[in-house]
Amino acid sequence: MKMLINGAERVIADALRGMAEAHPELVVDVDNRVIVRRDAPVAGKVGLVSGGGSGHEPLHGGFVGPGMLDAACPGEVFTSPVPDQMVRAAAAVDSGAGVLFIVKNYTGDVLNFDMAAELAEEEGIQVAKVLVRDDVAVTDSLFTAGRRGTGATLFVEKLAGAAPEEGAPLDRVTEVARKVADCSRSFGVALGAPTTPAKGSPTFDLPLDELELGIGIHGEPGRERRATMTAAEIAEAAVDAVVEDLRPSDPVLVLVNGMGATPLLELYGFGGEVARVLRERRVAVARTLVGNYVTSLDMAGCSITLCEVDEELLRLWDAPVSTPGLRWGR
Amino acid sequence: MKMLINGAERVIADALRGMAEAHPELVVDVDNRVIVRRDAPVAGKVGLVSGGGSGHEPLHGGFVGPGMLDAACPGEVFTSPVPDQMVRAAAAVDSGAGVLFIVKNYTGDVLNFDMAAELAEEEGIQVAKVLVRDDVAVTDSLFTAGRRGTGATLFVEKLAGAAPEEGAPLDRVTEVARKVADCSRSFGVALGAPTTPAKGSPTFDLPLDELELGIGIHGEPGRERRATMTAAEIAEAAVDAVVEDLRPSDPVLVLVNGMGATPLLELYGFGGEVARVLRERRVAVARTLVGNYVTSLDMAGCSITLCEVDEELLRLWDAPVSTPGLRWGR
Amino acid sequence: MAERDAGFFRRWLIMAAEAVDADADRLTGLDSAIGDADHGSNMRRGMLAVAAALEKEQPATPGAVLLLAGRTLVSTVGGASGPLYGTLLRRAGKALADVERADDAAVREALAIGVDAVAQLAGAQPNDKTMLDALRPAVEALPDYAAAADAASRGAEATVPLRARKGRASYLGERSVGHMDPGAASSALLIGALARTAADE
Amino acid sequence: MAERDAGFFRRWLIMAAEAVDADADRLTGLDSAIGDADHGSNMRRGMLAVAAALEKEQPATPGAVLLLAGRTLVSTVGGASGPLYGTLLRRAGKALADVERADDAAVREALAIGVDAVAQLAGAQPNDKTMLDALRPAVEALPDYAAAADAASRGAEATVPLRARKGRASYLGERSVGHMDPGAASSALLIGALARTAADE
Ligand SMILES: Nc1ncnc2c1ncn2[C@@H]1O[C@H](COP(=O)(O)OP(=O)(O)O)[C@@H](O)[C@H]1O
Ligand SMILES: Nc1ncnc2c1ncn2[C@@H]1O[C@H](COP(=O)(O)OP(=O)(O)O)[C@@H](O)[C@H]1O
Ligand SMILES: [Mg+2]
Ligand SMILES: [Mg+2]
Ligand SMILES: [Mg+2]
Ligand SMILES: [Mg+2]
Repeated sequence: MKMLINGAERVIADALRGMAEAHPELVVDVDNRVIVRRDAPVAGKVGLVSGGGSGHEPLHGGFVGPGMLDAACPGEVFTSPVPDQMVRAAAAVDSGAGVLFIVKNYTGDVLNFDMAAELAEEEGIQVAKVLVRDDVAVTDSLFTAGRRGTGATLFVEKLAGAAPEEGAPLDRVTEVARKVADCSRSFGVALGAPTTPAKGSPTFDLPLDELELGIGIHGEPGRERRATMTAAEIAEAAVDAVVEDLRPSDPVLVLVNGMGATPLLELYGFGGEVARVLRERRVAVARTLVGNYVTSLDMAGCSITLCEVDEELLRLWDAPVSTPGLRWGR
Repeated sequence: MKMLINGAERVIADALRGMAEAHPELVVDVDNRVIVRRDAPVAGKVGLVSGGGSGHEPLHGGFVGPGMLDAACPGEVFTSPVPDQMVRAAAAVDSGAGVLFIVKNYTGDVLNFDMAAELAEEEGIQVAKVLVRDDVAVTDSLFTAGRRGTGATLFVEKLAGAAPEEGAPLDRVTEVARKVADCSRSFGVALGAPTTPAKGSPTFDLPLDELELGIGIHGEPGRERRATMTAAEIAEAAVDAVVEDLRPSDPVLVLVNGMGATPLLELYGFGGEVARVLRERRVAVARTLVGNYVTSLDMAGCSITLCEVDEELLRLWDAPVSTPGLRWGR
Repeated sequence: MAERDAGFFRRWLIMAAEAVDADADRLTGLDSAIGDADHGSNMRRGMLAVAAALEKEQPATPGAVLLLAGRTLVSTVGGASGPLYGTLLRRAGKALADVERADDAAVREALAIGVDAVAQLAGAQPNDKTMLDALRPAVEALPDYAAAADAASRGAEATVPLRARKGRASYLGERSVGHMDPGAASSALLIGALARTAADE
Repeated sequence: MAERDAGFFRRWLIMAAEAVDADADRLTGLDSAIGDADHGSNMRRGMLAVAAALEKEQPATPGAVLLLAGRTLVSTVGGASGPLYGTLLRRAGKALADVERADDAAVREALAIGVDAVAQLAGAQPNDKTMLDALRPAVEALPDYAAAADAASRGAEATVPLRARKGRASYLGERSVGHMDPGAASSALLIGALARTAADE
């Protein structure tokens, strides 16, 4: 598989250099792999830090900016960053009001952020953590690694990121983040596998007439392989999987997310089907976002995430945000 | 090739339905295939209309909104829309101040927009036209179809789109659009071919160790096939091709554009190389935009567009814009 | 000399629609090699719309049939081929005015006017590797319909070695050599249907 | 009973780095089947950093070697394997404190403490299809280094039929059956290098 790179080992450093060129409003520390908004730490403001493996862009680095994250730590492709990055990010954004770590629920991310939290607290930084685990394709049980964190990360980062702008202190911001994480569910579908720089070929083989249901964002195969389905059928399967688990009574935010290589044209068509199925299931839609936001390199496919919102969360969603990947209202 | 669709003949209608669901700020006429900002016609404001084949999203429909287009006409995939759509769009956005058609230079687009302009003028709408022809891979000569319109379309739509917000009348808006078109050049590279719904398989075959230089945005092969190059080498080839043709003395806007299936991670890395080469060639960069803006379905690859800007054009670039695909400053 | 009524032109265009429908994938394949892989679906969409419109409106004169067909192509095809084929039929239709029947000299004359209009609109010269390379020799061979069909086929074949100077294929430069022009191929289908319609009389 | 100095542990980890470097593609391939296709590059990056750090800092005691190696893994690997292998070596290093030489009973004891720490950190049980399924039997076979290497290999093999309950492979449910756990495979490489280092003495 061809890639637009200079070599597998240079991918992250090169990308960070490019981010630095394109986004003067961010401070991109290429050597230490930390992306921080230029005006950090913002006096009196709780700092939001996230991070994870690379390959999901614009998540997380593209969500750094006013109204969302204060810093992000990009790991190697599909590999959790290391504690050193997270501690550095926390130190860079802490104004004394404390820092919230937003962590997608993967063993690696959890362990590394835990170590970082310990180290940051030793340095006198108050740290809270929230786990994102929204993927209903994974059985949630005490005896397993638990549900993966996927599309809901965008909702947690956006909604919790809006809270400090309203003056919320660390415990309140953490509460918002937990609430969003609790009220969000996702389901993903792959039409093709991504190619990682390290492997150089697709991470799994998918015949032309089959697709994978219940995939994650790391090129892992899904729970089930099926004969090709129409966009309408996929929307039904995905919406039903999410709605049966979430059982929303309030309106929802809808993220119709592309995995990287699915054209926006198709994604909008799929989004139309998602809207139809939600209407049929009598789920009210408050807002819809369509695009490539939580990706898996060049995976073909899509995911949907629903987040049930009350008035407060809807207000936080509509609040201004100004990041490379998500921007409105100001 | 699998697609996230309900059938090739339904792709455009389905996508428009999805756009309507996601963007209440737009009026999407699914039957007549016209996308109009909801508050059109804006009193006293020159109307900007563009359009072209679908498959290049967010171009053009995703660029409808305050500060950019007033309406867009999506054709079938890679097929110019028909005059009926353009006339309808012009009628919907004309406040009496006239309408500018922004046309990418393809035989089909030119002929259809020409017919539409005639018809619209018969209906009493004042129409001006600007042709975008920025692709330096195509030899510019009177005896050929001339240069293709590609990435520069974004610059023309954004900069000309900002002019009416400053109160510019039709001739002034047209002048800005011409100036932007004249000052912009592009060059594109494919790492893989796109798959159109009509064909259902990649539009050309590209061996694993080769790439195409000088491609357009319609799945056509390029001018030249080469052995795989690094991102650095591709950036050198692309920047040199553009700079030698444009010979800019003023600073430039840089669009580092993904063709659809190239991960943002790679695109940023490529953008870093583009910035390096521009520095080496002593071209000053005013602003950089990195992302999938003028795409070719799920083509893997990238293009760069440079637009030489004076103070006026830079001011128009920084002016607020609020569309699904491009948004800042308000 | 045979005279042709509205039914003749209607039958021609319906037969042409069937031929295009059956060969759409081949046309798209040709367009895939040196264009953007849509000519088959463009022509199918347009010609099926033409057939439907003719069915519905049943225009009474040859000129009205061609005008309706041309307008329908313009309004449904898009791309380069929509305005070009649309112009061909509209101008030919206009040339026939409102006569009830046209003799084969008038048919030839009308189509020649249409072809000239296409050439002017598109600015294409002979051997630019376009639909004109099939259309022009065909019209010149009229009123011998069989010879016209043959000329159109040979004209399309003859585009293979050409380097394109117009249309999308021109972007490929030298690489456009060795492929048949999709528009010339669809023109051969249209003229082939015309000859079969005449033979059926 | 043999005594092991800092040089022994340094030689072990450098040999392990070579083994991981040579087998990185296989490890990534295993991770591709039931994970995210990065275990080989993760371990290569980490172990090469360990070898470089040991070369540069030349720690004087067994404990210091293991601590440095563990810290380096934590700071360079990321993912699940970074904190886990990092914890294994750091805890084992701490257990050896600052003795100049450790006898094989002490080595076994220190590694057992490290493995227990990994199990606790990761919450994994035997047969959850993780690195522990190779590490635990290996440590139990010590101080017989050859037997430990053998046990680690067999432990890794034995993960093939298991259904994963921890780590990314658990997301696959039944589909994780039939593949070797990549972490168990890298553990077998580490223990294999340990046995070869001991045999070289
Ligand atoms: N300037 C032109 N003059 C004559 N024919 C042209 C011209 N440009 C394109 N064509 C014809 O149109 C055909 C392509 O039609 P089609 O694929 O439907 O449109 P598009 O090129 O817009 O995708 C070409 O094969 C050629 O025969
Ligand atoms: N909870 C756990 N307990 C023990 N080992 C684990 C656990 N989770 C993962 N592992 C080990 O880590 C290995 C994967 O490492 P690696 O691929 O480097 O990290 P990641 O899973 O984050 O991509 C697995 O093969 C497994 O042996
Ligand atoms: Mg990983
Ligand atoms: Mg076309
Ligand atoms: Mg075409
Ligand atoms: Mg892994």
